[in-house]
Amino acid sequence: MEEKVVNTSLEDQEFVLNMGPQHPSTHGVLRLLVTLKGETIQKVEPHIGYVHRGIEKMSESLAYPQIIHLTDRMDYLSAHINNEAVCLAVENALDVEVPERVKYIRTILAELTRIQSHQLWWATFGMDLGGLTCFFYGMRDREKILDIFEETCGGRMIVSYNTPGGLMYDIHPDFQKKVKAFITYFRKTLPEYDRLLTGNVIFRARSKQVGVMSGEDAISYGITGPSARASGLSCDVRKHQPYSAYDKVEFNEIIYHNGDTLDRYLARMDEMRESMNIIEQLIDNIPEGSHFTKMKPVIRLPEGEYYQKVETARGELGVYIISDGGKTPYRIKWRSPNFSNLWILDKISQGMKIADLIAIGGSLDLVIPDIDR
Amino acid sequence: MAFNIYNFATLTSWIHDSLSQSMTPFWTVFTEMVIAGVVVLTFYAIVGLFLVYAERKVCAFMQNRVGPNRVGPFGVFQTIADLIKLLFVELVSIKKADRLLFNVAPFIVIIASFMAIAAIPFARGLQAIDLNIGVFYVMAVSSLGVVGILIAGWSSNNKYSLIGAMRSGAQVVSYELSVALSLITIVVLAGSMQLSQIVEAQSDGWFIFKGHIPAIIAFVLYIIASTAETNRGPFDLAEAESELTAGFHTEYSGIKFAFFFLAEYINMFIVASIGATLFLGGWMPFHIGNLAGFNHIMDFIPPFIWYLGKTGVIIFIMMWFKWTFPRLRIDQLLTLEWKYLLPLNLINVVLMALIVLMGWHF
Amino acid sequence: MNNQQLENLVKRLSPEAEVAEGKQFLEVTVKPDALKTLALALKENGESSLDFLFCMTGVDYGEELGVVYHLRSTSYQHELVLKTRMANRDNPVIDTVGDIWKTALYHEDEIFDLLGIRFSGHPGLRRLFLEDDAGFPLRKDYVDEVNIVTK
Amino acid sequence: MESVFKYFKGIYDGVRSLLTGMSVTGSYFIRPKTIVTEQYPENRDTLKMTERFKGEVVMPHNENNEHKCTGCGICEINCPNGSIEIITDTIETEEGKKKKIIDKHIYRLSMCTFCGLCVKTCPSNALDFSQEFEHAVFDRSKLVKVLNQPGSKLMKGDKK
Repeated sequence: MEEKVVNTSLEDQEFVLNMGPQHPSTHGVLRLLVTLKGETIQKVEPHIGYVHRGIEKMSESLAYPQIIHLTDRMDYLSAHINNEAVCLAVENALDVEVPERVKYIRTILAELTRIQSHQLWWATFGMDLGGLTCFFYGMRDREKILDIFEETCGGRMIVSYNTPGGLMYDIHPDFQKKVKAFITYFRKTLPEYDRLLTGNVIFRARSKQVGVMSGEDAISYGITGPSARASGLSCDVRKHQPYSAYDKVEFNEIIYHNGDTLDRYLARMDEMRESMNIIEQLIDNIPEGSHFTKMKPVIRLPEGEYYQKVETARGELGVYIISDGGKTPYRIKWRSPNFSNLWILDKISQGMKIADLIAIGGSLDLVIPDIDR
Repeated sequence: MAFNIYNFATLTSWIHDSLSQSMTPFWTVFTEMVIAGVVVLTFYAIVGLFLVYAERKVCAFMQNRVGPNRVGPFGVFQTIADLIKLLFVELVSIKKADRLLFNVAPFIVIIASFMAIAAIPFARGLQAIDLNIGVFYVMAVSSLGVVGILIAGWSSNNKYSLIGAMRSGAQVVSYELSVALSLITIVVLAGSMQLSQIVEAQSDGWFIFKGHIPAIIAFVLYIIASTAETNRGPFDLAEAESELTAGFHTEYSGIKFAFFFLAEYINMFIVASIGATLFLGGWMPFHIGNLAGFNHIMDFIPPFIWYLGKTGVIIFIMMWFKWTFPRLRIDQLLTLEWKYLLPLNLINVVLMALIVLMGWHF
Repeated sequence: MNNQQLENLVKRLSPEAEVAEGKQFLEVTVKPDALKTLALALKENGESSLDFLFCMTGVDYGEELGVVYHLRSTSYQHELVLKTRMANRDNPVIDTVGDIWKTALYHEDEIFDLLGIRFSGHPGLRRLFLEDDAGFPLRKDYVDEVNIVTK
Repeated sequence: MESVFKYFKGIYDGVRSLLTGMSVTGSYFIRPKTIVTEQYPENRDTLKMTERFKGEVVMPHNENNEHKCTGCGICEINCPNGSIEIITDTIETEEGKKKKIIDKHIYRLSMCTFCGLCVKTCPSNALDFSQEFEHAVFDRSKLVKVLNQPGSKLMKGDKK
């Protein structure tokens, strides 16, 4: 009989934990294969594709105004900004100048979208760390923005409000009043977030020096958005290549330098304040005028290639359109921020604990449908 | 004394006398045990159901919600409805699970908490068993529950369960020390381990007031350590729903899950009872020095209400913890115990011993 | 660096590259086998220092398959587009740039998944979204009679 | 000595931050008035969606059972998901001319993504969004709706 040599030493055995696709903290159908040694993470291997809908393929058979409703469904928390990306791409390709009013309204709505996205992120981040109460406070305040969206855009999360050449409808008469009321309200509640979570000693211990991402890693992995800016990488599209009305407002690009979970958290918290500043600068100065430019009923982009980037709540969203002169794009590519941001997870969570992986994943603020598209 | 009207010893001795008139001593004891068992069991179930409801309402109000409000007025029957649902839920059998251990685990957990409740003095004379080493007994029995948790995690054939169980093991073993040491602080002051005597010793003032600063520190440390020992609040690493889905009871369903769930709340009730008994005078009314009139009014409130009120306050504080704080990480959990709670506790015991030795307490 | 200087630099680094001024970016087209050398040179060169690959796209041009690299310099903020085309539709292969920009590894996975372009030197090329037998849906000759309905 | 001081300072700061957090939740606990929960479905009567809310596509009819749809099919072309299908009929008008009128305007709610393109592009403003949001039904076929009511006619006075 042949004698089998079995490795019985627990030290050398891999313990692979299959986290997801159904897991409370992967925020969607993300599957992580986590190799563990005790509770310490050796390797994280993300497996994606559970909500792949083929948006790029679908868009190849849709006209440009029809693509917009698909963009809502990629990063559903930045729906308005995604819409804006296609609209800007089409407008720039056709050299259409949209009215100032449209630019202002787009910017205000984009910043409101950013705030509500960060609110939801704060809510779920608190929940990831075990502070369930954060979830309800975040959701409660987000609801106020969604109400504003509902009144003006007709949708709460899936807005489909931008259209090539302008907006679907003009803003609701109550819009300005409601936005100002919200800003007053949120300026009072945001310090409450800080008192509940930011200053908390447990939270600090859980996030400080956890998942440190160096500036070089951020560049090499193509990280954008608040996650990159927490590592000291200046990458705010709103600053570097201003679109819509961002060249008319003064705001700071939030940059932190440690690149750990705490800094990613603080960067987003500060972005909410900065977004409120931007809105306050614009809300009283919306110029009068039309809310759209008349476009041809069938939009055909001239043959060529067009790239448009915008800053969503999670980073740089790029839309790359190759047109053959037809009414549908020949090839459309979405450079989604989450797709790039996801893959750093393995690098920065090595040597950390399982609980840290959850915190890191939360601090990267991934939206899975945007990864899969 | 006025509160003798609330002395349950009269009731129990009357039962004993009337039973022994008609039965042999063996059957008397047997019947008494059955009665005590049934009473405790009923109490157990009621407390469990009430605590689940209370927790839901407390957390809802803290989170700006209304909580359960559909079944019955203010949703009071919600937990009963949930219990009925749990009774009818299919018991899923897990492939490749260790069947015996898997089925035994919930019973170990629930029996451990059941045993601990026997030694708690609810009111004068209302105590199932008055051991002369009551504190020691409760400590020993309540920490048995972790064996059930470990078995549950091991036998479930689930990696999340296993990690949860291992976490729980490390956690309970560590925090047991702090719980014991903070209780010892009071035992030093009381000079007895018998729970009924500890309560009697507080008739002229609760230990938290009598014992100066060390008693207050011990109380705070006890609350923190006992929250950890019951796997609750910011220390719920064994369940950690955002990391381990449901930790050690991931694979349990139906009534077996209900056992774990109930045991968690009863454990909370037990540690709160012990805290109330040792630090806040148990069922002893609140008395201030020589204010005879005030003390007299206080005496009219039944001791059972006093006991429940004090326990309720501690339970509320533990719920408040849970619904405010984020969860600790396993290494931070152990750091907290070994670097902060344990040294502080040791210093505290020495301080208390000094105070008792010098007779500085009231 | 402005586009003119970039153009001169690219010509110096790779003389046979075709350079064209696009609507937004400077577009450089090279042969597949020359791509990696040029990419590495553009990143390492202190003047261009194109260290940020912000978009990578696989395209089916009909006859040929292509890959488009959108590059940016995080220190100078200038941008450049690298393009390459492969005539071999049955077995298109190109060198990976995953060792130059880490993010390229995953974009290459995606391109392989959707267009079937192989990247030699990639440490673990795998399909990201689709099943193994799903074909390459972003190719123009892809047929799916069940799910694609045309009116 | 300094490390001992730091040790106790750490404890003090930590406990203070925890108490600050507890003051937030505690303050909400004693203010039940701040509760924001909507009591749906009890509040059905008072729950009004905003007028622009995209509930489902409807075709408004006036009191004479007339609508504005000419059956041109622009909504069908513009719909990205094929939720709209228009079946037209040809009738002879009083003057003896042949005219295309709408027979059935089929709207598949199950496929609709509420992008609003049909409502926006309709040249005769025949379509609108209703504020109805309770779409759940027990049978999938109920989600296929015919928007023009039986026996309805094209509104007079409009251009064709």
